[in-house]
Amino acid sequence: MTMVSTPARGDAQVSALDDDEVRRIRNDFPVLEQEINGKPLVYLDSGATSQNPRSVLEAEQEFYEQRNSAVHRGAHHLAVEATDAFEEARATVARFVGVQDDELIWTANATAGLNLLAYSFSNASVGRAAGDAGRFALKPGDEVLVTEMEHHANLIPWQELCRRTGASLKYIPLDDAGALRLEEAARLMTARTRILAFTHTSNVLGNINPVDVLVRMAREVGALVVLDACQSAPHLPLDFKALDVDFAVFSGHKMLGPTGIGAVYGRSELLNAMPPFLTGGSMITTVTMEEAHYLPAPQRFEAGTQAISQAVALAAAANYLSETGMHRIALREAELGQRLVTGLSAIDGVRVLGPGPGEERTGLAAFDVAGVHAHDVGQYLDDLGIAVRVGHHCAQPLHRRLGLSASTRASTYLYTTSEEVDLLVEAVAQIRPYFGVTAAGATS
Amino acid sequence: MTMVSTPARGDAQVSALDDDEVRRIRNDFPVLEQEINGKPLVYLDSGATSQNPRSVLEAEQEFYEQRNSAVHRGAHHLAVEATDAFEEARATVARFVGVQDDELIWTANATAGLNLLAYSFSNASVGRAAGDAGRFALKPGDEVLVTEMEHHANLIPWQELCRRTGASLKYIPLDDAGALRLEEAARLMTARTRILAFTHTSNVLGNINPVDVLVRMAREVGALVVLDACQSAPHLPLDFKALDVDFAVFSGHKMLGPTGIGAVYGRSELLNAMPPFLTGGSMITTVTMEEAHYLPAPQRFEAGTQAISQAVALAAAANYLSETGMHRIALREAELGQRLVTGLSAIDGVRVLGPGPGEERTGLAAFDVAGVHAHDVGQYLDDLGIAVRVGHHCAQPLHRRLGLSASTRASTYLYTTSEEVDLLVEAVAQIRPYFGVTAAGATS
Amino acid sequence: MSGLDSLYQQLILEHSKTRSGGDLAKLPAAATGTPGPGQGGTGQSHQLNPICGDEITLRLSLGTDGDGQAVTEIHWDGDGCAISMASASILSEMAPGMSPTSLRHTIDHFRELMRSRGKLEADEELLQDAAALAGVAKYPARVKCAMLAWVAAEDALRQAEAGQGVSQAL
Amino acid sequence: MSGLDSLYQQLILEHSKTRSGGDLAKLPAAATGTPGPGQGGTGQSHQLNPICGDEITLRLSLGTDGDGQAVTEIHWDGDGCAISMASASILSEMAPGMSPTSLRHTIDHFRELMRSRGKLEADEELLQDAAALAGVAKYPARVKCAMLAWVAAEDALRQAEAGQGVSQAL
Ligand SMILES: Cc1ncc(COP(=O)(O)O)c(C=O)c1O
Ligand SMILES: Cc1ncc(COP(=O)(O)O)c(C=O)c1O
Ligand code: FES
Ligand code: FES
Repeated sequence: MTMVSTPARGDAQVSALDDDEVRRIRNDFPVLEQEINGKPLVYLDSGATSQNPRSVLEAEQEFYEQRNSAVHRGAHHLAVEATDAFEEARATVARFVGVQDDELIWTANATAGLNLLAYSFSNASVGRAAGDAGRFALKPGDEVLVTEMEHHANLIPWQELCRRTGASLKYIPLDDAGALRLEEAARLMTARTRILAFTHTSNVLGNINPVDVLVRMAREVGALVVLDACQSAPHLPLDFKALDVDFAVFSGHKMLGPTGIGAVYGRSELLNAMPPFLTGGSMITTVTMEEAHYLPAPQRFEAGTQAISQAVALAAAANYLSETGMHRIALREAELGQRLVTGLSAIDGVRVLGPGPGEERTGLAAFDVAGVHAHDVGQYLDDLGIAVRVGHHCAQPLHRRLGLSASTRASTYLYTTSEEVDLLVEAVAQIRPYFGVTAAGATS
Repeated sequence: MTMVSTPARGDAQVSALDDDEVRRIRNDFPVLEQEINGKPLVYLDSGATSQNPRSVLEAEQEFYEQRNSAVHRGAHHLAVEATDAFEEARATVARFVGVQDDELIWTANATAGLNLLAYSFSNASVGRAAGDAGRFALKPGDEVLVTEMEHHANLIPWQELCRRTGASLKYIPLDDAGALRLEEAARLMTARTRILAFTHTSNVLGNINPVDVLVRMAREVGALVVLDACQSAPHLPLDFKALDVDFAVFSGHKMLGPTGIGAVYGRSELLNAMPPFLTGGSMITTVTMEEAHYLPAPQRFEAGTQAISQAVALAAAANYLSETGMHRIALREAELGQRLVTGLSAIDGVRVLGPGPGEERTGLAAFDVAGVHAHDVGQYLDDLGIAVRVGHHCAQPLHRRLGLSASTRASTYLYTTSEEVDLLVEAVAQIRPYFGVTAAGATS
Repeated sequence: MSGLDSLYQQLILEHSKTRSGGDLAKLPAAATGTPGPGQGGTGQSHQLNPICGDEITLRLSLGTDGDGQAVTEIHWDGDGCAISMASASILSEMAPGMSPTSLRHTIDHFRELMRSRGKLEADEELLQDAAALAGVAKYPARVKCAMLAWVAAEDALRQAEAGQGVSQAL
Repeated sequence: MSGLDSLYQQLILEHSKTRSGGDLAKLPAAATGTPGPGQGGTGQSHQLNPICGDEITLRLSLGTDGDGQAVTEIHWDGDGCAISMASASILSEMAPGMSPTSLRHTIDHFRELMRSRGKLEADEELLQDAAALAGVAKYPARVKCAMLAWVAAEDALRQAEAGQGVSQAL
């Protein structure tokens, strides 16, 4: 399960990207050439949104200039070309995450994907489904299980689903270090558990959750498993089939793609039994004024004109990542993650959330600077051209659990240099002195 | 109410765009330079999706190369610039349709916008709303009123809403020419009518519905009015406040913008009383494991990372349209619409749907060629480089009402030349001979 | 021959109008709905082209001739474009007399040809008049049109065999 | 002075730590919740900064001095960044003694200044120590931080006046 130890499929000897390669990679990313306050941009906010290589921007541009058209409807040349490009994009991205073409549904982002699932189950719960969709229906007594580390996107849709259906929301609590309490997970997983939704890697802790253990528990009680792969799809080699989850979601803008596109993976037999979510054009067979009949997946879930050029660009992003090698990227980011946690933890008054030095983590580290508010930390860093994220990172319950209301997060990607990580660490070391804080919380 | 007679705000003397101007405009659209089968592309499918001027493609590109970042969350420079660009885009598009900034919600497309409304009402119906959101709740006995000419996007979401809530769906029928039977509308509008949803201009008939008359009827019975402005926002000068509708939706890709973006307009006091639809990050104030509290509109309805670059590009599209002049575009397209209907109706065996020659219509004409299936018509035209749409255009009930299962649709935009319309008309005149059909339906 | 003329060959245009077999009433269903095992050698299938909404209902009957099983008749009802009508008409003319195995073989080849985007050559001996539909392969949006009747026939054949208690493996 | 140093002036960093008025318990609420008309001259307001989730609860009391109404005390509770804490602290020191009209006038100017993106000059006489916050205007993402206490004070003032039966128009 652990990432660093997973050998690449068919290639046991992969090595991490090295600094020279990263420097070459950076040439593909126009935005990284920028200066902020006369200092080179140090972009350490890829966990929020990643930057785009030229090939992605060109793919989108090329689409608009040469084959822009609605898809799946037209007999004319442009429509045929646009449809081909759109469906090839689906195949590329499906392959990237190890699933079949017809198991990948385009959405606006990961959030929309999680809502798609929650609303489809909700619709099943009020009988809006043919056949055996009853298996998706929730009722009082049923439970949805999440974790205390979820992003709001993988929490609130389930809260609302439970409100609508009368089911109860339960959560796997965290220990003081922010790890899932698996013994509690085992206790919480019962015959009442209908859905288990959890994140692959936390966008705050940078940990990697034990998918295999959780899936096994869920299978034992017959619960459906939803994986939030928002933070893993961009950074780890993924194979949803091998992970054996029922559903997974991710967003394009975090994996070198454009905004406005994301995807849901769902096992084919599940998707085709679920009632639709968004309804409208291009997802029906026949419509009368009284009722509509729906196409199979993926069309069933793709109402209206899709984010066509964005799908095409996301496929270009997936190709860029595949060509660079997801294993090599993951190894590289694991190194950067260690460099981050080691450097930051050594600073007086700085507490890194999640796994400590030497423990498995992705290239992401959120931290607290004692006596200095995260927004002031971020402001200080921004002045040096270092872009980080501050706040609760859409994970308020997690921060509350760790006794914080906000943190500062640095996150890397395949274009991050070791020097950038060092620049961050050096800058963070100056922050408490700058704000006149010496001992934890005290004033100089 | 009629378009052609509406003077531009503060400019009573507007004239239609002329052929020379259109030729200059075409230079801004790279895709129009293409050849199909060695013949210049004649793109008459703008009703499905429009093409993009260079300024729109550049706005998007510039965003990715210079300020790509997540919005509303970050203290760093890129985040501030991205947020500014995103909110300025909202202000620009809001102004374009005559509404306040905080009354415009970004969605993935118009379909998602209509679903947003239907699901928010649905959520209100199961008590997911604070305060006086009860006014949006539907129950058995309540009615939703649509028309028989709606696009599936403005029909199925209401069907499903009614199924979920027990309300009934009614529709204003059409006469044999495809016009709304207003006397029936008056009869159907009763105290039970909670929502009236109708299209401003039909994507098949090219007519313009009498918004003022319908709004007046709805106001008398206290129904909320939802306007499908998908086909009007790109082609007519719009002011939703002046039209006095409660909600309206449109799509970016039909108005020179990119795919993946659309918008919902809603009166501020309504939006802020409605329960959310999609839930997740960036739309909350506080979240615990048990419950979430939501921000006011527009954020309340914008969960997760938004289609930021697409919003920026759509604003560039709105600027392009405003600079060209929506009144001048509308007048131009009215002329092209007349040229289409006049030319096509004169061909033996060709029946144009909707308003006849001399009657008000937009630059769109769907027609039936007796004895030749619409897909064969489209294929014939495509061979000549003429791109039209064939099929039911996501309006099956309308086609059924007119005794057809499919039609061929030609639709214009600001870049369409008169010659292109003439080329289409000439080509259509050749179709029945080519397929060996002479008298209506008979074989030569 | 221009692209269009190779798509709409004279033979196709003619078939699209004569519509051989387009007289469903002539072959009554063995029973309403799907015939059960042992009920007789007729199968029926209804297929929809989701791109355009066109539909076809096709019935196929099996009988025995000297060498064993053979298709006796195909009749259908439906409306669609010239390609789909011609394709149904051609199939209705050529299928009678074929053994289930050879019909299936022909359908498989036709499907491969259609999906080849023009890269495969038609086996003219096998396809007979249907080889005239080869041009469709270059128009991906129209492949479903050409396939509609063939998919229906494949399905109806399965039903007919099931109706006779003949398992598909035979 | 670098951009950063003009944002975090020494005065601001000091206020962010001393937090004058950051002792809400000292001024009891007139009643639980909003005081009703005639109940006394104390108003309370709770404000949230949606960008960061930081909150402030601020109480303001009104009294009469020789010339008429004047703010007597401001106390608050809350946590936030240096900007928001300094801003609350400065406001708590400068507001007492001000008439409702002049406090409102000061708040209006401060708001305009903050929203000016650096294009307005601070009226140093009016703003006193708060003029040190002028640098915030160049950081749109931080304007809400600086405004938080001021919006709360504006609201609390309204409540205090309502509590005294004094209409806002006075
Ligand atoms: C009248 C009308 N309504 C709704 C839609 C749906 O728009 P979209 O597919 O962009 O969601 C369309 C376009 O297809 C339309 O023409
Ligand atoms: C773990 C996790 N889940 C979900 C999301 C939501 O993604 P999006 O905002 O693209 O919908 C994010 C990103 O913010 C995330 O990090
Ligand atoms: S277009 Fe419908 S079958 Fe060919
Ligand atoms: S960051 Fe929260 S108030 Fe400043």
